[in-house]
Amino acid sequence: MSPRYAYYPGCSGLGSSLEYDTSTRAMCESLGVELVDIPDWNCCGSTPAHAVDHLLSACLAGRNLEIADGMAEERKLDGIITPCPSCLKNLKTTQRSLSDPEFRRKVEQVLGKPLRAGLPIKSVLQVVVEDLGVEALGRLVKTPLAGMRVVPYYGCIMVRPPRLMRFDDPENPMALDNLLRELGAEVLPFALKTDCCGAALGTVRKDVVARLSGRILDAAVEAGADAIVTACPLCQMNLDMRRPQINRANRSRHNLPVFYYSQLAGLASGQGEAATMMDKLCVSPRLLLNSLAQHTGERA
Amino acid sequence: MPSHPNVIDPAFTGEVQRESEQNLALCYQCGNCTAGCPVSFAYDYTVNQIMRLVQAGRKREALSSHAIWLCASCETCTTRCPNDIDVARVMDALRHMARREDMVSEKAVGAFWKSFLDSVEKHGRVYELGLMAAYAGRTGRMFTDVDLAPMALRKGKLGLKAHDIEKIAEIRGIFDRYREQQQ
Amino acid sequence: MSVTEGKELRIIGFLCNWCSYAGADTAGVGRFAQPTDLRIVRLPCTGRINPLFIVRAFMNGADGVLVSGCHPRDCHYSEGNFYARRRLETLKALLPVIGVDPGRFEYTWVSASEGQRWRSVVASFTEQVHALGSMPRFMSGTSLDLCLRPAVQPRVF
Amino acid sequence: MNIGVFVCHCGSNIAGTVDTEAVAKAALEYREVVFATDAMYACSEPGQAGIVEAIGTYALDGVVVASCTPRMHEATFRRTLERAGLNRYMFEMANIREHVSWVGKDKAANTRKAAELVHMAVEKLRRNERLQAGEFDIAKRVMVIGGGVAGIQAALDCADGGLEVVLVEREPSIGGKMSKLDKTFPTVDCSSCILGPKMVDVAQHPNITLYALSEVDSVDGFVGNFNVTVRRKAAYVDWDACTGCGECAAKCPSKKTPDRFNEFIGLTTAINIPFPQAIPKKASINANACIKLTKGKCGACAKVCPTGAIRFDQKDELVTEKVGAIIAATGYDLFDFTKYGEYGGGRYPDVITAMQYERLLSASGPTEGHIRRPSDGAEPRDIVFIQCVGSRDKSIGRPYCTGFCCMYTAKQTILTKDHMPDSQSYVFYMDIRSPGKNYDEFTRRAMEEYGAKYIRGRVSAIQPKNGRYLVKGADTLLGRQVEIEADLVVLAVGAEAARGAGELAEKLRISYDPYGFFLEGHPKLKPVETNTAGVYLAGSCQGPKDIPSSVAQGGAAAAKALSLLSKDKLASDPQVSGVKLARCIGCGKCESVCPFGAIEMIEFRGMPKASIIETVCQGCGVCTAACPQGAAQLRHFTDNQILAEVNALCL
Amino acid sequence: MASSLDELKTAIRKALPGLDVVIAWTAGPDALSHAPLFITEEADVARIEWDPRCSQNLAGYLPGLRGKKAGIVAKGCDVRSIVELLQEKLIDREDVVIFGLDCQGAVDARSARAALGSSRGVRDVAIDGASVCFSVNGEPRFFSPGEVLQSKCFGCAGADAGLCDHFAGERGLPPQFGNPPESTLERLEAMDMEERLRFWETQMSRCIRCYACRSACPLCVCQDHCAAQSREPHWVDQTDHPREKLMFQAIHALHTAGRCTECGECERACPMGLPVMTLKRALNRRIKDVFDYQAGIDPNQTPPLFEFREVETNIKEREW
Repeated sequence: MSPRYAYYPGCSGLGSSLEYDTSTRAMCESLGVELVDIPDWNCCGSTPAHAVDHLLSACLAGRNLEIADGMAEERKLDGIITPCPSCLKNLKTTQRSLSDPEFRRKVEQVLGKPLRAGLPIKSVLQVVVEDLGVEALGRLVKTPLAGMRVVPYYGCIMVRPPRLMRFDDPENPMALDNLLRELGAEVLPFALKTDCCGAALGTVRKDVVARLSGRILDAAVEAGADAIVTACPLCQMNLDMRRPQINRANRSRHNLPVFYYSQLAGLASGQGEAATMMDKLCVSPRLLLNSLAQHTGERA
Repeated sequence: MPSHPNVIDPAFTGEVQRESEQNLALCYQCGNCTAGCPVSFAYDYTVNQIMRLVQAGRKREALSSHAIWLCASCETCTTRCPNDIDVARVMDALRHMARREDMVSEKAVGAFWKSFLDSVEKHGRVYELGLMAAYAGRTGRMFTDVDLAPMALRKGKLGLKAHDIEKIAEIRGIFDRYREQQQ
Repeated sequence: MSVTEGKELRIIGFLCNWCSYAGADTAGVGRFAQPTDLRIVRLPCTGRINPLFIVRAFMNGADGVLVSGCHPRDCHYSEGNFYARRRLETLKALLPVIGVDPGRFEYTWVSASEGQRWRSVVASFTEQVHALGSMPRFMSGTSLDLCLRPAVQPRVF
Repeated sequence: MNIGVFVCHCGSNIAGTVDTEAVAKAALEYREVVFATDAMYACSEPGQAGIVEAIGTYALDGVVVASCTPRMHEATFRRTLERAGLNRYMFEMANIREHVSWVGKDKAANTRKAAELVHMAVEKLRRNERLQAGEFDIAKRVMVIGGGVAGIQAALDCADGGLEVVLVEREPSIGGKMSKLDKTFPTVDCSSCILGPKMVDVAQHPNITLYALSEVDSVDGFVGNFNVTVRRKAAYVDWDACTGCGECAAKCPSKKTPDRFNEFIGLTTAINIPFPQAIPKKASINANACIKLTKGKCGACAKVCPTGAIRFDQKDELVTEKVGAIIAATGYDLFDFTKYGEYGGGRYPDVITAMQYERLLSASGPTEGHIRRPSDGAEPRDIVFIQCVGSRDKSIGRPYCTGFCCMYTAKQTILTKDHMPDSQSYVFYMDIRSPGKNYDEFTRRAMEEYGAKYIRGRVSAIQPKNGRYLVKGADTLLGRQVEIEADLVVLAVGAEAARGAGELAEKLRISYDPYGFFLEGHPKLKPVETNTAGVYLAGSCQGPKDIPSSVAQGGAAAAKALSLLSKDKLASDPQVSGVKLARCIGCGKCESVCPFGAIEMIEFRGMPKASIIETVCQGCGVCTAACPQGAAQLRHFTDNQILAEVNALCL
Repeated sequence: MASSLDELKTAIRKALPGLDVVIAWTAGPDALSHAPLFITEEADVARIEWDPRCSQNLAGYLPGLRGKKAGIVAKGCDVRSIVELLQEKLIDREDVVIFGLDCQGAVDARSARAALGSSRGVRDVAIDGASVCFSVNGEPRFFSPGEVLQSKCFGCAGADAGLCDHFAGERGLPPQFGNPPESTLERLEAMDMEERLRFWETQMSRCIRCYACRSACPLCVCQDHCAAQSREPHWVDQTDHPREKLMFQAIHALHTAGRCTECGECERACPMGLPVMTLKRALNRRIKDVFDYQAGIDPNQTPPLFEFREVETNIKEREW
């Protein structure tokens, strides 16, 4: 039976990372993973909520868990998945804190409902890599990304803290590396794969993001990459949409594109640029995609 | 750095321990948290100094520090602490306490987060354009990220209308009951 | 301590020499106050304990029996407490059938350094036995008491 | 039986909360008690004299002392009884201090309890037997397991003292960790120059039998009479014939064999002599690398060997040695730093361990003493040393301080400067631990004279950058982050228990701590003994140690073994089990539960019976509790003695 | 059962030349309970009886015959006792020939006598489905199994462990009789602690210390070295006191813990009809729960009190 998960898109999937959400859904469909959107889901609270108060954070995340619980049996769900690491961390933290009965009582009081929160919670990436195996994705590849030199950028919290996330090596994760290699890309060693991009400080402290994201871009270029590939909406936004701010602050001229891995998965399996919403990227991947097409053409 | 009187509040350490559920006595000041912190360059106190302030019961300095608001919650410190202290969680706890004690030093960060949560309360989800407007209004930083707006709008990355959830009353109920419980 | 007030009950402790007897010594050295009901019999190992000693104690009118030895894997003789655990676990099925409340018998592990733990074991077990009160005695026959008691009962107090 | 009871005041320790006079008076009422008194300090000279006198005056056959715990003074009072001509086992103690006066506050209740404990002791004493210790023959030989510097010292001292010594070493040569070091702190003298002569002494000593490339397979027996089976692993070379000429290694075509002795930073041949000063200086074949043994072809070594010593069909051989004492000196292993993902987890070629660096420094090492980066052979200029890698780190299960890394790191910075005057060393440390003669002065010299830059803080990550390494650390004294670009990073890896330490401990029946280090008999007073009689510890197997401490402990363990084996016979503890043959039905239940294999089934007048091997029995009493007929009885703790105690307390 | 008996006799006749003795049942003085028969010559074979009155477990005779070649007729439950004797090496497998039988249930003589009023005139007993039929002076009298059969026949597993050298009748599951009558253990469980003590006080005051329970027990291997009568060690006093008698029952129960197969010989043999198997039953229940062990199943197993696991998964130790 094909796996079926409750799907939590996260707020950014409606706006700033529409292309991530769309390409993730397409990837899951082609892999035979059925996604059931959590009906009427709400914001998990993200960094602001847990930074302000654990209880509020747990209540906002908890409402979504409660809705998923409610339909778990009927829809025979294998768990809850989300593409966004920040949402993932909030949902998982909430699930963990609920094991304290005292805290759970408080949360249930605020929610006005009892909570089970028993479904496993994973990232889409984890399901693809661990449960299905990257080979499953490899079997879908029609036009390998041959000649594309990429560095995988995981961000901080896809694998951290390890005791909460329980996914891959916290210092040297390989999930994206293996996945991209399966798509035919040349994956370069990247020392900064889990370094921080500045996260939510973008709006309020552009200097922080400019410096941290700048370092990541520097390192990627130095590694000889044509592109950065990420799995986090916030990382992608900082590296991509904020590129002018970064370049201005650092007097740099970086122009390498930043893809979501799901976009590249779609591209390699022949979904085309429109379907994978390549046009949504702020730093244009045009040149790279052209040369890729040329490369493929030559081989054909 | 603002100067503080050398006031020590012995109860403070215990309060942070309770709030964060971490044993601060485990910290032996090796500095690994500082060494790995990506935002350290912008801090007024390094992470290990924050830990030390808590160990030493220096409440005012810890809670009014800028560092706790600039922490990006990247979990590097937590991951590498040789004593298994969840340092990021301690930073979280300090922010909670600073907010309650009205000692938020990075007003802009506080304001951004307030705007974010207001947006969640109002719509159930984050309405990015509304959030930016509210934040700008609250801080008077009218030109924050205004340079990005044309690009974001062109790419359809900034929704022009809010995606309110259906049962928004439930969210407002959560916020109401949460505030009740806080009092 | 509430249990020391009022009537003492008769509690027998069977302790191994290497861990728990030493742990009780440690509690003494630390002056950790305990109820006075317990009398300790020193044995080389909990593996020496024939469960019938405990039955005998209850037949004789003990109100509680406590066994304590080295923590599993820490036995001075390496395996004694593993056998003891099985024997005593089996004994637990026998006692309630003959009318000894399960709360009157416990076994536990206390190491030589765990003086505090010993104190709390003694305190909570004594309290538990006091909650059950005196062990009911056999009514018929008194001849045995006469023949096993010391010739003269000490009555100096 | 005439029993005397002595109730001790222990100053006010007992008398403060127990009416000792009343206890003595009560004791007079107990059966067979003919004398009872209280005494200020029973264990003092006059106290003991009083006991001796009373034994004479009242013709006492047995004595009860009510005082402190028997774990304190049982042995004292037993000697007192012997002085008065009584058997030492005709003695019982009532513990009215630790178990009564120190833990109870109610004087009346305490006094009652003390009197009952005395009653219990009297009832037990009435059933005590006059036990006599036996004697047994012993083997005047000692086995030393592990040929590092501690084991070498122990072996030489025992051999000089006249004992026959069997020295067992797992590796092809003795010498241990010390033989891999270039120089030693704080004198910076050449390690192999001071260790070499001792190794030669081992080879030449008439009293020492050396089994290299050998491991302990099994141990049985007991103090004075251990039987140790040693597995002599196949070297594929007949060592009686091998002259150590090295022709074989020169001709071996398998030249890319990982070099264990050089910590895998160099290459060697499949057949080799690990290092020039090796003892025994014999060749052995690495079976995983040998072309003949893996693929069946080659045999070049056999062709050139002038004495025809090569034996491709050699098998492991088991030899059994009877020894009276065993000294465990199995040393330590180095922490596997690949657990630290943030330091590259072993992926970065120029992030190496301190022991690997030691081999780079050594003139007999793979670079002949020139410091070269393993990746490209270039001479490094900026070298970062990171301390406490696998030490003082709870998160990876190594909370202890290894203790000698601070010193060897200081030494290595000094040697680095000596080798490369233009180099710069940086040391990230948490605390500098240098207690010891001339130790702190030495670390100061590293900074003051050799210019090592010490930075107080841990390193969070190492990242490759432009062919070098970006070391991201903190300077906690400054409250700043520090980033250093290094050519080479040396990790001061901590010590952990030698691999297989736990298994060896099980064979030797000694305890070990959660990290695998062997437990000493007492942390203060029995630092080289174990809780198993006749087994002693030397060196880092008991906990990480530097060289002088290891040598001192090797000598100490040797002294213990010499003292034990200086007698011709040993006395056996009579508090062991015995089987009444008339009651035994030969069901074998006791045999099946005995943890020590101390019970054998014999045939007696055609019937099966159990029989105790008294020298093996440790006196736990598991058999006594298993025997349904009560035929097996643990002496001094018989069923009747314990029943008497129970009856005294409950009836 | 008649055809089984013929099969059995044929098998015994065939095996007898190679054996010193065969133990079977024959009609005895009690019309409700057959007595043991020691067959040494072929003429004895004709006297063998096989019907529900063959209640006695004959396995207890085997250790005494050690060294001889012995045959034994055994019901399924009796085989479990033989398994225990083998396990404890009290008999040698190669010296014992086991003749198994297809038992349909065995009469509890005491209850049957009570149900019938008297054992006089009982000629035959047969079990037919759900009822037990006694032919008394030619008249059939029917009883339910719960009234007249041994309690162990309820839930009988009929196990022969594949151990029988010969088997007469059909192998397979014995009849299932539904719920057994209430046991003493269940009655005790309904009482409070003091009532339980008083129960034993009353019961034990009737004990005459004849030790028939011990003599009948196939696993009481100590026999004349029994701790009950020894003074070294002195576990039990000779005083006529219920406490001492109960102490002996505790000794018997703990000595057979993990070995007792609940064959019921102790209760069958007790002249006073005391429920002396109750303690053993309680221990067995615990041993099954905690150590997942049942006695009399596999001759190669070790009884649970003579081995251990470092981690005992079913033992929940108390936290202090």
